[in-house]
Amino acid sequence: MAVMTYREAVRQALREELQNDERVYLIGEDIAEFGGSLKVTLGLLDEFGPKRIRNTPISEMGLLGAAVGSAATGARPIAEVMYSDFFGMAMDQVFNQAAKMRYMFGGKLSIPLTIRAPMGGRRSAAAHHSQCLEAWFMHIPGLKIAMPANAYDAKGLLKTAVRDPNPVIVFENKMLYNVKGEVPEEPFFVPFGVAKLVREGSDVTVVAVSDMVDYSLKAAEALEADGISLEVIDPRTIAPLDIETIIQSVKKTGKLVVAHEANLTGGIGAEIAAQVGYRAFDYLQAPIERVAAKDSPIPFAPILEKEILPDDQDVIDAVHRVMDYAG
Amino acid sequence: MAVMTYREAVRQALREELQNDERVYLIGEDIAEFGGSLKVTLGLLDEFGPKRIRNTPISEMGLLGAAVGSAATGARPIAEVMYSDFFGMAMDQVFNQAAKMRYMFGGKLSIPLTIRAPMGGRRSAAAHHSQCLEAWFMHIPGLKIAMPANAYDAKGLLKTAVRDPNPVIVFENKMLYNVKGEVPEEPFFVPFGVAKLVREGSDVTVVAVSDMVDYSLKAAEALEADGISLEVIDPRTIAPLDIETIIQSVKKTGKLVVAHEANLTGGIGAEIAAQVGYRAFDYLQAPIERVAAKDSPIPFAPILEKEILPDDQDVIDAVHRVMDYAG
Amino acid sequence: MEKQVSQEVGLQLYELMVRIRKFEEAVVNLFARGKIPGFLHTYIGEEAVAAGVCANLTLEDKITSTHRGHGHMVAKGGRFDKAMAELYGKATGYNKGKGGSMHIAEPDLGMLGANAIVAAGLPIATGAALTAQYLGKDWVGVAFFGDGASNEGAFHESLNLASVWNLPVVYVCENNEFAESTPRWQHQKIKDVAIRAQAYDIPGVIVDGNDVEAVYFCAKEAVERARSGGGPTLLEAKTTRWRGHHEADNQSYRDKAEFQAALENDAIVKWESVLLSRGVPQEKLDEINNRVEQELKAAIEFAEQSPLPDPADARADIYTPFELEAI
Amino acid sequence: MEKQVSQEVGLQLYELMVRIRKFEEAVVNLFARGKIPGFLHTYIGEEAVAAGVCANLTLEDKITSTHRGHGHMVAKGGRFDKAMAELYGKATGYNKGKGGSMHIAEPDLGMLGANAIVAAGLPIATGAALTAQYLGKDWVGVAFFGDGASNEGAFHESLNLASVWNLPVVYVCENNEFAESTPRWQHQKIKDVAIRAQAYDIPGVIVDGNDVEAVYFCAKEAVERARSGGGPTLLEAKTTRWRGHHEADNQSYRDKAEFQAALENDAIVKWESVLLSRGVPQEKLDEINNRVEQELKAAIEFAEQSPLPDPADARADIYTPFELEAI
Ligand SMILES: Cc1ncc(C[n+]2csc(CCOP(=O)(O)OP(=O)(O)O)c2C)c(N)n1
Ligand SMILES: Cc1ncc(C[n+]2csc(CCOP(=O)(O)OP(=O)(O)O)c2C)c(N)n1
Ligand SMILES: [Mg+2]
Ligand SMILES: [Mg+2]
Repeated sequence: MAVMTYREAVRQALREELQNDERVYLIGEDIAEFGGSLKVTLGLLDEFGPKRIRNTPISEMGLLGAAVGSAATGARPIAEVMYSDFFGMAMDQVFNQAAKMRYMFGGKLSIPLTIRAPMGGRRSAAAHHSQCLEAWFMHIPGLKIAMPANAYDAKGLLKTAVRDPNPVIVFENKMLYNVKGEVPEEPFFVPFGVAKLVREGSDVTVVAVSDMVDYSLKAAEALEADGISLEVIDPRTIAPLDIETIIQSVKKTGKLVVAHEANLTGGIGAEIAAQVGYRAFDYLQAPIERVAAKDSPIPFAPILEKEILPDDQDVIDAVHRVMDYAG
Repeated sequence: MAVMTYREAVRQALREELQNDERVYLIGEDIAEFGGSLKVTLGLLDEFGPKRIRNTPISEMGLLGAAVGSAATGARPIAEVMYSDFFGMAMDQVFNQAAKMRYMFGGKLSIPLTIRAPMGGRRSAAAHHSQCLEAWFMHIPGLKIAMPANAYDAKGLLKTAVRDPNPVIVFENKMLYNVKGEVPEEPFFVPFGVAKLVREGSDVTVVAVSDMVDYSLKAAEALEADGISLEVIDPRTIAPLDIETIIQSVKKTGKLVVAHEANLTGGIGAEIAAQVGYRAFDYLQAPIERVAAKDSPIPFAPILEKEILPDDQDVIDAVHRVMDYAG
Repeated sequence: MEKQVSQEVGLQLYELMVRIRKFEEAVVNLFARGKIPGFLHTYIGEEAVAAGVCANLTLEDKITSTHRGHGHMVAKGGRFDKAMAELYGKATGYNKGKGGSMHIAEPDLGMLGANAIVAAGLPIATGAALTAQYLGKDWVGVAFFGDGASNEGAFHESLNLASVWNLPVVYVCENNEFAESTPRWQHQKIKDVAIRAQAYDIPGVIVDGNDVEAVYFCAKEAVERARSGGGPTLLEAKTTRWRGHHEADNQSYRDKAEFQAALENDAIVKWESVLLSRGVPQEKLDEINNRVEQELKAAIEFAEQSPLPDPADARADIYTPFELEAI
Repeated sequence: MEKQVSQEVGLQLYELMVRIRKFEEAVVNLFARGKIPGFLHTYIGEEAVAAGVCANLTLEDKITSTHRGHGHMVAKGGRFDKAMAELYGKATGYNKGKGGSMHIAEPDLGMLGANAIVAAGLPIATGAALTAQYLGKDWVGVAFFGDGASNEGAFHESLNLASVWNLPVVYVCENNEFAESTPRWQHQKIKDVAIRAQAYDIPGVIVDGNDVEAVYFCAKEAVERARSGGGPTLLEAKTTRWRGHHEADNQSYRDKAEFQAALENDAIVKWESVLLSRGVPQEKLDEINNRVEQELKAAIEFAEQSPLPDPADARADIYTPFELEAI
């Protein structure tokens, strides 16, 4: 096992997939010499050259659409949307074209496209550089969505995404790029639709995605002191979603907290809560708690942003609510 | 009370608001002489002239963005997105600009913008002209969203939308345009955030939006024969959402079915189920059923589209499941 | 004297135009008789454009089409039977009835789909050209689109990207001077879309879209330029839409005299007389017409007799199957 | 001989440039000292553009800005204290600390906001111009944007719409030949963005962005054209970004010699000597510098002393209050 940052893990996945398959190339804004706004692709230009590490004009619709057309005709592009907040410039090519072409054409082609989209706040980047929009894409049949929460999954899920013949969006968490984790030396893949049992526990199930996984683990340690045992599950991909693993855990604990950074209303926590409420109805001992950002655009001032975004304390409070639930 | 179609009711609302306030104008593609692709604005050009009924080039980002800038500077535009599937060309101006400007600027301006967006399938219009995307917008703080299910609400909600100083999206249902209903002669407004108790009942609460309201009423009549009494509630606006009325009903019936035409995963039914599961936990006697389109792009062939989209039979089946729930 | 096509090519162009015209006339009739569901946008009057361009293309070349796509499908080598069955929404159609008129496609013919989102085909064709350049394939990408589509941001981003990367792509603007009901002067101040080529420093060419031979030679030059590494071309064909925007449109908004003149300028009739003047025997033309009519009759019969799709397959073809183990 | 500005205007231009330069220099220093959170894109080197353009505008005129917006804010009459407090994320900032550097705005000054979405300001300024034309106001809209932004679809759709409707708007392209790290030749083949005006049949003007007097007169002509009903203008100012794209960028990708030459071509130094040569006493210039420095010192003090926003207000300002009863 090597220890590396989440950023380096993503870069390794890109490097390995570029080495593995000539059809794979990178396309995005400032990803070449500059290494991307978040420096994830730094160094790849020297290794693979401008033909495979392609800087584009600022044209999200054009570059994602070109990636769709290129994927439809035999290449396997990996596109970067510099910040997921910018999807608004190119949604049509993602949800009407990439996601639907295979179906509309009766299964006559595939779109082996990977879109990397850094997400999330906590950097005082304000309302246009801090959003988590995964719920939009989970609502669109035809897409797959991965949300790596650590270096290992960042590499393994991205490699799987590139091999997958369907359009996949990988939401990388900006706050995790500098976080180190163990990553195997030898190539590996993380399957989609297989949740990870991050921490075994008996009292409350916490389903968390992206950086809420770490916050949940922090909460778990704090709560251990009070003798409360959390089982933490990271779905890793939300489309497909491994609901079985979640259901099994809830049948054991009888209590569920779902945690994501995106704002509460219409977030993926609603879908997970709805499915668990349906499938584990007789096992739930308390209402399902959702930990999420308060419904608001993301403010600039750190003190305001902290007020809006969820963290370990919010998980702890939610766990106490389900534990103390008297009905 | 006059009896008129949903289309005519929308047109009346537009006419009255155009007459009421010089700052109000219509902007959209083919809305002038052509009367719009769905003929909603037919005749208004003759009445109000090209300055107020403004045909635009095919430029969704440009026209919605211009409407945002115009609303920010004292006008009150009513924009038409010919089919809500086309939002993909202009999302940024809706969710990053219109929805967030007031907040980002510390409350220093308002965006009194109304966007009319015909939605829905059942017309063999296939994957790009049949979608229901309300869940995307419900997830964006700063927007209000109305979904009129009949002529009365189509007029009343739209008039309120135009008066509201915030950006409002009104999703009109294409299949309802020709459906007639009673509409008062005198001007009236339907408040946002106030659900309508469409049908009183005692056994099961059905929360339905847009054309699923009529399907639910059909289901209610059919089920009455079997002695099952449905209470049908139409939230009318999903942002704000009148959850109180829904909770009260569920506390009475102990059973809930949520019905919308959008596909299941990540639809607004998830949010409503999550909220009710949370707030009425001890009152629920059965898992909350969601009636929705199966997760798929909308196919062209009528026989396939019918298979994908929900109708009264799906509501009936869901009601039977909650009634027969044994645990 | 002017360049002339060989008699062989001349007849090929004639047959392609006749095929499109007769197919569309049949479709109009069948639509009126309720045989074809959904929207119907016909290509009648614009045959010389698809024919003149596609006669320069191989099956390897990739085209993207529009909502008005039958002509492109037929010109790219589409069979009447599978095309007609698709329009009928039958299981034997090119796309199993899932696409219909607005999404008909056959990747094996290099036809990447009609597209119900205006201008969405431009980035996709650009991507097909990117694959050719990237993987060293010798196909070119061709995007058909209308004058109205040239006002979409996707047009701008595509041409700029193709120009920066010198991609092998031809952008064919079918300028019929209408975007639905909106006349050119209402949606753009320029008289010729071709002038927009200057914004990308690429060649912009204008051709009489009713002169199939002129279209053929202009397209030939553009296709050869693309194939030989000379980069993209914006080719504008001046043409006329004979019927309504779609079959529900009575064209009340059109200038009758102007329109009448256009109708008399029938590309097929004109080309017929040219061929005759060049010594092609009438029998040859009659034989072509008969052959096409026979094929059309058989195709309608095929569509009529074909089975409807099985509802059980409604959700097939959304995702391409993928087994990680298989890696 | 060439047109010359009056001494009064000459000093106004000088003061505006000095105000921007000193404000930005202070901000750079404060950012390095950790006083300012988030991203920081400075306007140093481009002062003559904002100054030359805004000197032609009244408080009624509406501008939209970019991620690089301090210069526009200051040139449009922004106060140092409230601007600095906003960058600090303080409650006393122009936007209560909710916007920060990338969203600073003051509608009362006709400053409709910095914008963190590239090119999003163009449709909004177009809309401000639409309001002026529609409601008969005599303000003009001005959109500042970069060379990189000219590759976004929003640019294309905005200019086309403004041209069709002959709107009173000026599109000011600040061409510093870089889009983040991407040099002009990598993002567009054209040398001058102004040539794109031909795609909309509107005037395209190129001016030396380091000659504040030239910018002033070119902008004057464009603004007067807009105000007098002459329609939109695309005004391109050739300029140079002195610092990194943002403060975390060391510009390793830049040609050192070229860059050095640019630095020596300092618009402020040049204008200073012009003013002196025209008989303006040095004392006057010194007095301006002193005044600006005093105001800046006070502004920093104000920002330092100002309170942080109250977390309780984090979710204020999302919606404009609205009471239906009040209608
Ligand atoms: C993004 C988008 N906007 C609007 C429409 C509705 N629409 C379909 S065709 C059309 C007109 C297209 O005009 P043009 O590009 O000139 O093609 P033509 O119909 O003349 O062949 C419009 C507005 C659409 N399908 N997609
Ligand atoms: C839609 C969108 N795409 C990309 C970005 C990231 N980004 C911010 S500034 C910038 C470069 C802008 O270049 P230009 O328009 O020339 O302005 P300049 O920074 O040179 O002033 C980019 C790519 C963004 N903020 N928004
Ligand atoms: Mg047209
Ligand atoms: Mg620039």
